[in-house]
Amino acid sequence: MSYSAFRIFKEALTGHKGWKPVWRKAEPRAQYDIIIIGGGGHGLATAHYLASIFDKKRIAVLEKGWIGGGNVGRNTTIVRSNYMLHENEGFYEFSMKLWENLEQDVNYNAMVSQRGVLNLYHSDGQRDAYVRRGNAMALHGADAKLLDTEAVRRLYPFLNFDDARFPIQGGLLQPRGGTVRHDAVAWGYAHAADKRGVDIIENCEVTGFDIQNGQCRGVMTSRGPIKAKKVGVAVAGNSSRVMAMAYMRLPMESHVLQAFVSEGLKPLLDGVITYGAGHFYVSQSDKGGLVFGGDIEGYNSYAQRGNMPVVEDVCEGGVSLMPMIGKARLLRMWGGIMDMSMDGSPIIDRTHIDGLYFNGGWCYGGFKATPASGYSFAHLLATDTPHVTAKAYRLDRFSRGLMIDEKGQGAQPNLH
Amino acid sequence: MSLVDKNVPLNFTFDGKAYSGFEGDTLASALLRDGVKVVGRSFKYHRPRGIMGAGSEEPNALVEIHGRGVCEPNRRATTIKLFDGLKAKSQNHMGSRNFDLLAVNDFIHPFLAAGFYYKTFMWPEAFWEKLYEPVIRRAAGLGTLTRRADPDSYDKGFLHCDVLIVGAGPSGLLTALSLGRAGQRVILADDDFRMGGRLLSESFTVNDALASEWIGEVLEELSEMPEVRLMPRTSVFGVFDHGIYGALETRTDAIGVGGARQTLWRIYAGHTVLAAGATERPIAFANNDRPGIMLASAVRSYKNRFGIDLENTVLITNNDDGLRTDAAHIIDTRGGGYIANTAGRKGLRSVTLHTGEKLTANHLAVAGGWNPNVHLTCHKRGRPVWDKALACFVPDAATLPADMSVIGAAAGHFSTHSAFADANAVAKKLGAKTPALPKAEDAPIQITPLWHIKGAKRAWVDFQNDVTAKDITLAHQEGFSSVEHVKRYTTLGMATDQGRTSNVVGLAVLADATQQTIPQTGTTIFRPPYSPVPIGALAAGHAGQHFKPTRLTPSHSYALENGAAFVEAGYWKRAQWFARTGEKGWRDSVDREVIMTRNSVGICDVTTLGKIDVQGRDAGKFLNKVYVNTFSTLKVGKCRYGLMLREDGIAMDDGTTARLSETHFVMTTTTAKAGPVFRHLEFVRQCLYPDMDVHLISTTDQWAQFSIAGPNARKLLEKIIDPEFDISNEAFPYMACAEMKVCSGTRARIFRLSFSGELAYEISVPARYGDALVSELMAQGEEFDAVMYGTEALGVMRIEKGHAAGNELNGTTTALALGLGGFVSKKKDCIGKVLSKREGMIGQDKLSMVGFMPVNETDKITNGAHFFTKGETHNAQNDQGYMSSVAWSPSLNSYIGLGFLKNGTNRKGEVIEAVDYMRDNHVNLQVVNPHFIDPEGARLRV
Amino acid sequence: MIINHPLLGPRDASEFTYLGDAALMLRPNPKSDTAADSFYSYQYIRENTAGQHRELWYHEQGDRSWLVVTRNISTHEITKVELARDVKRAKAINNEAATHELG
Amino acid sequence: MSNLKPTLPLGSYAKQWTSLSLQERYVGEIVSIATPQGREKDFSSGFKTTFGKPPPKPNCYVEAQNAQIIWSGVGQYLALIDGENVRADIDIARAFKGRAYTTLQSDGWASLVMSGDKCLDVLERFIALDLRPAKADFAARTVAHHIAVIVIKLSETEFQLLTPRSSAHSFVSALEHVVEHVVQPQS
Repeated sequence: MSYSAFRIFKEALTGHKGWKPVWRKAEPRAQYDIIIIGGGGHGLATAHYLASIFDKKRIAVLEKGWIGGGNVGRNTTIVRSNYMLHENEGFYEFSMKLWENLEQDVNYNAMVSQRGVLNLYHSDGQRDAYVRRGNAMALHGADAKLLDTEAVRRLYPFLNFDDARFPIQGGLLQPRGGTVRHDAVAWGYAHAADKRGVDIIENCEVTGFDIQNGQCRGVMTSRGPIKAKKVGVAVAGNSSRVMAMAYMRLPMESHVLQAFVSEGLKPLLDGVITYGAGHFYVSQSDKGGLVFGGDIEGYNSYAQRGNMPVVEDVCEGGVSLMPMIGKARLLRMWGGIMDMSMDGSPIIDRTHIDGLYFNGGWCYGGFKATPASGYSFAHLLATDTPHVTAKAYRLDRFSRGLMIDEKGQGAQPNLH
Repeated sequence: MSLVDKNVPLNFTFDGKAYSGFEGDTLASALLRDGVKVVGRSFKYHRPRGIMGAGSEEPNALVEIHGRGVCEPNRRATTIKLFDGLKAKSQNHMGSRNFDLLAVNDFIHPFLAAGFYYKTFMWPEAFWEKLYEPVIRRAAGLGTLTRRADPDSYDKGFLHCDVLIVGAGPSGLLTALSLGRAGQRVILADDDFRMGGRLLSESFTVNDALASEWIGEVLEELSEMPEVRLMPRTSVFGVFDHGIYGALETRTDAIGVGGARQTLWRIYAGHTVLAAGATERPIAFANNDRPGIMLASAVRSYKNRFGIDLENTVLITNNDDGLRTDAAHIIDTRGGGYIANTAGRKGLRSVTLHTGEKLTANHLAVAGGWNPNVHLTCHKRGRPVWDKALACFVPDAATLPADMSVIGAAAGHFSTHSAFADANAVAKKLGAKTPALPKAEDAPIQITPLWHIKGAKRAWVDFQNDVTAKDITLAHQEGFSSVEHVKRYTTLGMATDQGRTSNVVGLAVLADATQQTIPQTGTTIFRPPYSPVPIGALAAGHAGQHFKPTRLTPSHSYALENGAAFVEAGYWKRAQWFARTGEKGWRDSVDREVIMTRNSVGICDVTTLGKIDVQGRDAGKFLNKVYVNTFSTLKVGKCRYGLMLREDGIAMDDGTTARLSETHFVMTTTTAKAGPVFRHLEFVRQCLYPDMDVHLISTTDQWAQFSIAGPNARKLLEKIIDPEFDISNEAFPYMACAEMKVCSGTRARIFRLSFSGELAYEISVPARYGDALVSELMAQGEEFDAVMYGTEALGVMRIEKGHAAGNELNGTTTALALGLGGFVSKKKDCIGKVLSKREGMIGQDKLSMVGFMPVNETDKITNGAHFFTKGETHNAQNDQGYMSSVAWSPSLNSYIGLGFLKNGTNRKGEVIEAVDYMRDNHVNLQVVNPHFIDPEGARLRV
Repeated sequence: MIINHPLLGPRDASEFTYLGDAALMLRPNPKSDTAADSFYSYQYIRENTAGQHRELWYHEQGDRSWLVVTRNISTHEITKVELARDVKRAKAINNEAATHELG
Repeated sequence: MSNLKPTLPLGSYAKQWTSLSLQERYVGEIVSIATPQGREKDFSSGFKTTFGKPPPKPNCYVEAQNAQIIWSGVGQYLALIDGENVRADIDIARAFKGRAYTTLQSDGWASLVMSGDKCLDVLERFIALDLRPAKADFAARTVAHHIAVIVIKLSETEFQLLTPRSSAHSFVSALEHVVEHVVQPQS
């Protein structure tokens, strides 16, 4: 079914009786050409691009629970393409371009809202690193502007300019950055993929791989075995668990990242702000809640929840940057499991098992990558060659010494 | 008989109008007593709303508290303890609360059904940010946050107890009493300002007397027990790992009156007894959201606790408990009665029954049954289970944290008698003797659930977010059948009340739509916090300058008095430069400091560099493991530069290490890496080589350390060094170190080190003498025109000298890239050596550090620029590297830079392009040796 | 979280700094022919199994001990806390054994 | 003697509230003493000879003549020694006959003493340690407001706090903030 203003008007007058499910409740078939494990943003996007760009048929997405229940539904909704290393910037800028056309592509309003992402700096060293980053962005055709203190003050006069432990010296602004209504991304991709015949199968947990002679021939699931020519895994947060069923160990740890939302407030904050002297970033949702977050908890975890020290650390950052939010109240907090890779960058690659493909290691940057990740993974699954923007995301880059380490922290995932 | 003190009147204003209430009132009770009906507006349709509950479950009566020029938005009027001078305002309206222009939304509601925005506003593409979204954003949101700093101050603290009891109703009080008598450390917390729980709101008796008498006796005894801490107005909002609970204690609702407005407690409990009671839920029927329609339990609270008789009350109930409410007319749905509609936009006027009969009513009490407050049992992902007989979710023993017990109504044991019985059982389990059970009512639960009276009109489920029963069925129709999908699609339960009154009703409506039972349909998980927590309280004590500690150097006072500008270096404040009168900008000062140092002598406080005492018989062997070069062979009385790698082969830190004796080394680290390096060394010592005899102690704060650099450095140092010590070039050559005495017997360590490239020493004295030493050095240096120099001049000189610093040791560079490949010992293993040989980290095409000078001498070099081979297109594929450090060199009269260039070592002399879009500065640079000054190192050896 | 320090008793986890899998104590033999491979695995590959996890915590704001904490990373329940040096001494006959297993 | 004037980290800070006082206390010298690996017995006897007592257990300190010695880590102790002697580390190493590694730490710490009935009410708003059941010889290192602190119980109403010199001013201002929420300024 297609959505339009006219359709809403018509349905409103006829008691909304004509609306159909956004995606079908598909039943698993015995065999597919391509199976995607994971009905999150990345998996559904992969299915959508496989069907729409690469013209593939007989595709299924297997989801152990309900679609969009993983990290696509539990993040802080920020999209941006402001990376320093070329291996990342090309990919994320590709993603940004796909975001900019997403709604028209999937016929679903995911509220892509480009109100700007501002990264603040508080020292000469940070400024210089942002200049290097801004220049890298420019070289990929992305937009970046270096702001001084006064320019930041004009944008956000209520930040702490007078009594800050680490005074704001300026910021790197990406005007095209912004936020996207996260749940709607999953629903939108599901809607579009479904229209092209992709089977989206919920409550279908993969319990094993059917691997014979180094070749993956399908999967075992809670709803029976399903054969497939190719299997793509897109289960970030649970990558190690799923790949262990193929006897693979990954360069990855699972960590928990908490996110927070305040009670609803009248409009206050237009874009996204990232604090350079504390663990705090914030935006305001269309409903009025301040959506904010900080650093990962720092210890391995598969529990989707965190602890007090990080909550306090994030709020300390928030109050020191925006003293007025002392009077706003934290309404809800939740945790998501991050695939923290060993260099802070993702992996989109074939595995040593024929027919088994892997997409993961998104750390806490997976949401903004959703379209490009789906597109690149679809490219890899369809053509067996990496997409041009995702060529560096290889599994063997660690053994070869080709790490993509934006933060320069080395092989310690909790520092990325 | 009420619990407000009519002898203590309190004056307050609401929307500017003066009212008065009494001590013991909440804002809600005082407004009700004064006949205020409309208190606020709903989120989406801007419907007029009144007061629905009497506690923290209130979804409607949200107000702002004003004071000291700011407001606290979204406060439930039912939890604000009335105080004299309170200024409250209604919120979420355009116009006044009685005439809200946005109420137009209520009349076009068919177009605003659940999820309508996902299906439109997509065309034209550019209109979203410019037109549609701003309109939506303006209409959304609830209260307003003042754009001014929060004037309040907060505390944060830590409490420890054997048993934390959450909720001071009958079960909590009795448990506390038994445990307290047994001498256990008990914390009894309740979010109400008065302890007693539901007993305060009902007309029950305990031991055949008024319940309030029993409460009074228990509280009196508890308050005299030293190991029992009574914490009223304390909301236990979150359950965390290992028995840690988050709690918020509120001292006052007044803003900016001094002291801590609230205290955030981290409670460490051996065991927790959840006695949090239960919350009554409404029933969904047509226009069930009008001002005057209230929970039956709230009607009883206002009557019994606050002494307010709500006139013209009709009751609708599906259970016996509701029948406790005084009402002129009772609709018991178990007898087939129900409500078809209500009327009265700004205050209930009438109720239409299923028979068509219209009852005049100003208040409607709704009793839909009770939901145990199981929230805290879910924070660690426990899942409550459905109890069919009670028609509610109760805690599931199987998923309950092992250190938590749930008693009383929170466990689904609703009568006062069963609450007491639970209390005694849990106290016994926790090892306490228990008193005889107080005599109390023991009414059974008689309920026939009724969730939703279907009809054509809207029936509210989530009052605050304006989610109606129809929205839920529409979501189901569109395929959103998982309860999580429904929540996200309709926003059910996502408002500031976190679905306290709406979740179960919503689930029931969904169960009906999916033709399933409630437990089949699912449950929702409750996340912290139980009640919203001010961000200011969570950040207590860390606002403004207190965000992070400040570390001061020994010369801080001297620097303050001598015109220093300061720069943040981690937590340190370091002097950046010392301005003198007549200097027009920082460059003037920095240039002068560099020139005077290079011409004569300069002094710089380098205390911030990490200093680590490494002692032990295996200290040399240990340093061989952590440094790429060899230290075991270093002679006593000598220093050596050391480079340290991470195990992945990337440079981690560098510095000099001195050998003071066979078993004693002093290591220096960079300022930024002092902490991480110490941790790394301890890892190597304890986790890799625990049998080595090595001890580590940080001495960063112990020693005040100054660099004395320049051609006259020795002459200056000789003036203060005690005469028995010889620091001539022969006796104390470059890289020598020794313990000596200065200024008539002051213990000092002298290191002949140079970061600037000049003849230089570093002198360290116990920090107690640091302030005096810097003054003494400057006084003695007067004849040489000695200067203090700051971090900027330090930076200029190290760039002139071509030393890598933090900008180069950026976590991605190898020893090779830094031009330090030659330091790596071929004879021994060290941390990082094996992995530094991977193919991607070696080879000619890799980045290596070189120097840069502008071809056109007037051109400026900017840091962060990217390099391109001359004539090649500026794009990502052609990128040749980046600039990492830049300075104006007063010695060379030119900008100079250090940067990383592909195959840089072999490109000296080449002219490349440096491209900086951020500062719009594209210049031609010549690739040069990074050692701009004295590459042979002659000066530092004189 | 609370870490029950074997010498100091229960301490809030915020006194500690986390490193990762306790297998990081088993640095491979740099002289072995397979050093390149074993160092790659040692440094980059993690079991990351949901369930019991032996991991290294450093008591940075305390006694500077490195601890091996056995914690269930699905529930965060801690069942054992040991001094890392004791664990290393007990297990490591050869300090630089080219093994990936611990305990 | 040195012609350089020594300064205390907090410039002899002292402040009084109605029922609580906070003041910098000069502790003489502080020396870190570490046990050489494999020579634990020698070390113990050296300790006994030097201080006349066996070393303290974890979380504890011992009072010796002219000194207070705190357990600071495995095989490590922190000795607070009366009187000024900037070579105390060397002298102690000598007293141990080389059976100990010593490091001068006197200047690394600022020392404060908090006295009054409300000490515990202040400290529970400042550090996470459970001090109410603490024994008379309690001493432990922890963190407050991101700053390291060694807490030494002197009596039920008196605690000594050691905190690193460079951040001592921040430490005091954070502590004062809490104190002023608990007790009233002296009028």
